[in-house]
Amino acid sequence: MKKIQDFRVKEYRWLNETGYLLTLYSDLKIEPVLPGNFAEIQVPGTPEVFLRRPISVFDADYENRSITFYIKVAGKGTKKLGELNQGTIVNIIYPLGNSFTVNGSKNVLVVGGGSGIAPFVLLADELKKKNIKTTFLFGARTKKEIVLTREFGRLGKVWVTTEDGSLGEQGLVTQHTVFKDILTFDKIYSCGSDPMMKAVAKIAGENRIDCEVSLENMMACGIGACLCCVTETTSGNKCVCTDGPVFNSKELAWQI
Amino acid sequence: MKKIQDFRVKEYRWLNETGYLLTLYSDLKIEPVLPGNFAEIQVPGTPEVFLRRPISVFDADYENRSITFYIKVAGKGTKKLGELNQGTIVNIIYPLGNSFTVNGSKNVLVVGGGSGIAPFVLLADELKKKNIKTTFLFGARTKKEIVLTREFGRLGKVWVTTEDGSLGEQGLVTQHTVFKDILTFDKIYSCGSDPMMKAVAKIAGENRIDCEVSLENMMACGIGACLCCVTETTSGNKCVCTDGPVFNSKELAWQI
Amino acid sequence: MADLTVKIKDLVLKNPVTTASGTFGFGEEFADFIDLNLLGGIFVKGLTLKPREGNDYPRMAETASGMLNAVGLQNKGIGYFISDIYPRIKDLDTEIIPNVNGSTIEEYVEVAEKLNEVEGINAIELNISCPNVKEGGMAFGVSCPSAIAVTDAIRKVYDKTLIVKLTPNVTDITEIAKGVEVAGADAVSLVNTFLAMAIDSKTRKPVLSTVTGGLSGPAIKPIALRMVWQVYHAVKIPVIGIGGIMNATDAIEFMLAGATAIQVGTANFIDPQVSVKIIEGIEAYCKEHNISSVSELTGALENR
Amino acid sequence: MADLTVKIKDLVLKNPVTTASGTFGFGEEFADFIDLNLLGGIFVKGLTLKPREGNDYPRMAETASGMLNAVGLQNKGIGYFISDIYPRIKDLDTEIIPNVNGSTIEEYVEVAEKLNEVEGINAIELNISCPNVKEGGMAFGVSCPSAIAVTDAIRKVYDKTLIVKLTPNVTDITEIAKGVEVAGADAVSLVNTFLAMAIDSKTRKPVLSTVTGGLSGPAIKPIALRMVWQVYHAVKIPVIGIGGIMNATDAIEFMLAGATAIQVGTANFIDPQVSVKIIEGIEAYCKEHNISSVSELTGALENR
Ligand SMILES: Cc1cc2nc3c(=O)[nH]c(=O)nc-3n(C[C@H](O)[C@H](O)[C@H](O)COP(=O)(O)OP(=O)(O)OC[C@H]3O[C@@H](n4cnc5c(N)ncnc54)[C@H](O)[C@@H]3O)c2cc1C
Ligand SMILES: Cc1cc2nc3c(=O)[nH]c(=O)nc-3n(C[C@H](O)[C@H](O)[C@H](O)COP(=O)(O)OP(=O)(O)OC[C@H]3O[C@@H](n4cnc5c(N)ncnc54)[C@H](O)[C@@H]3O)c2cc1C
Ligand SMILES: Cc1cc2nc3c(=O)[nH]c(=O)nc-3n(C[C@H](O)[C@H](O)[C@H](O)COP(=O)(O)O)c2cc1C
Ligand SMILES: Cc1cc2nc3c(=O)[nH]c(=O)nc-3n(C[C@H](O)[C@H](O)[C@H](O)COP(=O)(O)O)c2cc1C
Ligand code: FES
Ligand code: FES
Repeated sequence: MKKIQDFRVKEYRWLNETGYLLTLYSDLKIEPVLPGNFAEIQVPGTPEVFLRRPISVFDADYENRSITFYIKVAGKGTKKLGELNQGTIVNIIYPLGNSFTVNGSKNVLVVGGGSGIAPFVLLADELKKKNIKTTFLFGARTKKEIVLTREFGRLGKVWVTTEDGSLGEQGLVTQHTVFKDILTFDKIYSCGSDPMMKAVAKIAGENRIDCEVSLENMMACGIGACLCCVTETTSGNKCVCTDGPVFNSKELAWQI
Repeated sequence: MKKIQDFRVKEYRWLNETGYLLTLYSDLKIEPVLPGNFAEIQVPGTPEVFLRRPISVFDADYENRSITFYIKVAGKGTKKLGELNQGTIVNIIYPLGNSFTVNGSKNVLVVGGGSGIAPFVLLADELKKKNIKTTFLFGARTKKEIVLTREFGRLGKVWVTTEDGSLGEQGLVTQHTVFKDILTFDKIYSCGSDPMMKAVAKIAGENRIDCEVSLENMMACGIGACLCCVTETTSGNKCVCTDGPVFNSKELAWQI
Repeated sequence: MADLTVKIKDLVLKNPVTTASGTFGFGEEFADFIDLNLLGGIFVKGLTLKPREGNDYPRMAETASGMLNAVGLQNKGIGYFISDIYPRIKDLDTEIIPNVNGSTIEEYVEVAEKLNEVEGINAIELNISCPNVKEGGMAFGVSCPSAIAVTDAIRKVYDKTLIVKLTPNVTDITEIAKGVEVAGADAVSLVNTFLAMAIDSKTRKPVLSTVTGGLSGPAIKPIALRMVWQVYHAVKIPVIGIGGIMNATDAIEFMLAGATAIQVGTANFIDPQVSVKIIEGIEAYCKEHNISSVSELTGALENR
Repeated sequence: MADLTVKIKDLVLKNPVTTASGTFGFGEEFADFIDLNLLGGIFVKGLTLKPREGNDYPRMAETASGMLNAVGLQNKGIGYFISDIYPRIKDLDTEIIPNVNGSTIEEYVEVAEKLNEVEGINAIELNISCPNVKEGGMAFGVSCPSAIAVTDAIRKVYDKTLIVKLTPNVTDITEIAKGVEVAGADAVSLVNTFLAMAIDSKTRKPVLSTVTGGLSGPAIKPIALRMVWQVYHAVKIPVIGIGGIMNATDAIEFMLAGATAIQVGTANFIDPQVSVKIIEGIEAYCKEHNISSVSELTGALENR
């Protein structure tokens, strides 16, 4: 069930100049969160921010009643969320959206860029539980933007590409050598910029590999009420906040 | 000269549930402030507050580069100003408005109610410097609202009235026995609610005692640019922010 | 406890707090957050004769104390509403009020005719104020003759309570209100969104796919409040106040200005429980001010 | 460094950033905070033929991301301006542009005639959009024939650059803009404030002495931006953009939408140095985007 709940700021872990993990805790129990679910976070105390901000759930600790987000500073709201004092009340609506499907695959490739790696800890936990072999491929412009490789390393093999070659292979994610053996994978999950996901989906399509992508969109409500967040699918416009954010790339009306 | 300057929150001293002294400090020097001057304070970090808030200067410490305001919580802005963390930047425009005139009087009565006592520390300092005998009369609904009597006690005799009789004489300020000997005073200063100031001005007028009052008004700019803050005077509408806030009660087109 | 019921012609609302069309889906979206039965009414998402895909993405932009939307009346059509959606929500103990749209008068009329047959639906809101469609919508609402024409045509086929929703994008809203009153409207609701625009200075492009969109939220409240006050003094039918209502105080201001009931729109996105909080706040206000019936507030603005 | 000069008919502004009438006094009020010589121009407080006391107190109310004012053109009259005020500010190295008001066409004309004689004043702004006066003001600006009539009458007596300031309280602002263009306006400035209202739910009274007032500030920006964009595409004369401009990004958005220059209004109250910060911000934007002349920005909005 969707819930509106007050949390408090527990701690920050800054990963680089613009990316941080924000952990919130609550006195009440945490609702079960599935990999790919997101929350609508109310940004406290800024005149500039009017609406809530959609952010994927990075991790949830049910015992300690805490929930963690991986946030990249994109503008006013994500900046402010990185500057709160410990104990500040943060109201969130969660869990929202659908989730990645984890089924009979054996060997999956997880491709992420930027804040797109956010949903993959929960996903990888789930994959691990089901004994599905997981390979991560993360791309960024430069070394500094590649974060949390150690954490993901515990859940699978991690490959990296950077556009400037400062870490891992040089180039775009889709140029990585892992794609040479793409047919060894039977499922691809991807989250990141639209162009990246489209390129990944294209390769998946060409190789007939099932591919799920997690989309972003401008959202006002996050609960399917405003119809602001649509994306075009093969069966018409669908809401990213309720029918998504996870879509099978085949469903999307992407010109790829 | 009027100045726009960043200060930082130094400390709070809460006087009762809704009244506090807020002290700000600056790395730069403090502009000279006259008794009656006010500042336009920008309230940090609240979506609800759009404009600055006019607040009288309570005290200024030029050596320690700090400035103090006595603020009563009236709404969103004054509430927020009472909740800032130490070190928070607060931008103010000051010193604004005219000031009380301190001239050849010998024995003055200072009548204040609510946040209207704010300008009287600076005024009394000035009166003391000129060896003018000062009597304070403060009125409130109840005991709790009478604050800072010790501080004012150092600068002159302090009388108190409360409507419920919980401190000092019972009744309205203008019913206080000090008014029996009103002719011993040669000047009255007053700041508080409009009805209080009007009642005081009426007594002053009847007894031909010079009387200065400090007015409040809805202000957008505080510097005479918007013409929002007018009050009617015998010579037409005048801006409370530049022609005031201090007016001789004779000038005002008050129906008293 | 104060009597909170209000009447709009034959429509009785258990309290004056309803939710605005397009901001509350079909109610179900909010069932996890509030007890929908507490609401005075739910104005459901705009309906058209045929299914509509709405406008392209992006459809939303945030602005100072407000937002722009360019949804463009995406919906599955009146038929689907009646056969599939309404049955799911019809047992709620609150008034379900469809928002009726069309590109032509004939389309409007057909939708209204269909709704006239639906048992349990006691009122419709005729939307002649949508700024986000190329044909129909606001085009009908900005001119007095066309506002009258469409109201008149619907009045002929619709027997129950007919509410006409007005656009604020006009020189004189009282003129349109008086026109639709004469044409048979039982009430007017106002305002719909303001035609507005957002630009991204980095890409130098409009933010919305449609370039312009509709502005809603607290930014527009002072203008909406003025219009409600003007219209209240211009017509005899009830006025439903809409525009930037975020809390009970805002709602009460609209009632003092002349509203019989109010609609909560954009605020639902920020706090999905806000509508119920507003009901509670109005109750508390009535108690504090010794008001025995909330309808006493309507138009109770005093002179300065 | 980019060339920041812009031209409005014969009026040359050293940069597109000016201050809006009624929000910047006569400039002097800001001399402690900024070097007034840096500004593109100063639109001074509205002037009338005879002195005016303006409206009763209270004249101001704060709203979400905005404010209402009901000043009502308080000023000491055109004679006093020319004899006493202008001599104090005439040596500033910026354009001083008076804002001309009247209750009748004759009054407007007389003020304009007097200003036509003043050396150093190269332009006037004809205000047919003040919502806070009982006679004249916005009444002229909401109807096309009367907007044309007053522009036409002034054009006959005023030789220099004539800017007509439009009200947003109309159904179709392009119609009025086209009308005054034909009547001889050299430029249009928009928008003036929106007619709006605030109520105190505790006292149940209007906040303003005049009940309604004019809404300004960032709340109105999205609507103002849309109107500037519409008018830019409807007329050939330059457009001056006004409405909720708080920073350089806002100013650039107005220019992309079609503004040749912009006016900063309410923002001056919150930060008396904001106008100069906007100039610096525009300079930085030009540098970052390799723009050699700021006028390239005017109307440079791209398609999505
Ligand atoms: C389902 C979903 C999950 C997301 N998960 C994460 C996450 O885990 N971590 C994370 O850092 N970010 C995530 N995002 C993106 C995040 O919502 C935006 O970066 C954020 O809303 C920007 O707010 P702001 O106030 O900082 O930026 P603003 O100042 O509002 O805008 C800055 C820039 O960000 C763009 N932007 C604004 N809102 C959105 C939005 N809703 N989606 C995409 N771009 C936007 C604007 O167009 C603008 O270019 C997610 C978005 C969605 C829809
Ligand atoms: C020259 C001057 C000096 C002042 N000095 C002091 C001072 O030293 N200490 C102090 O506590 N207060 C002082 N005030 C009053 C103070 O400015 C208001 O209480 C404050 O602006 C209210 O802001 P808010 O956001 O808390 O209230 P809001 O939420 O904005 O409003 C709450 C109530 O306060 C009233 N109010 C709002 N603004 C003003 C205003 N400018 N003047 C009067 N009433 C207003 C509103 O009408 C409303 O009823 C002074 C006012 C002026 C004009
Ligand atoms: C996302 C969105 C969709 C809307 N869709 C409709 C609609 O379908 N029909 C309609 O009459 N009004 C629609 N509106 C207008 C609202 O019902 C309401 O009139 C407007 O938002 C002003 O109220 P507010 O400021 O409280 O949001 C929509 C508004 C928003 C924000
Ligand atoms: C207090 C105040 C007084 C104003 N007086 C005038 C005026 O005398 N003449 C005029 O043309 N516009 C006047 N205006 C309107 C502004 O010039 C401007 O058009 C409007 O405020 C919108 O811009 P903004 O949102 O940047 O403030 C006034 C606005 C305010 C807030
Ligand atoms: S954000 Fe409102 S429907 Fe998706
Ligand atoms: S507050 Fe603007 S003139 Fe006084």
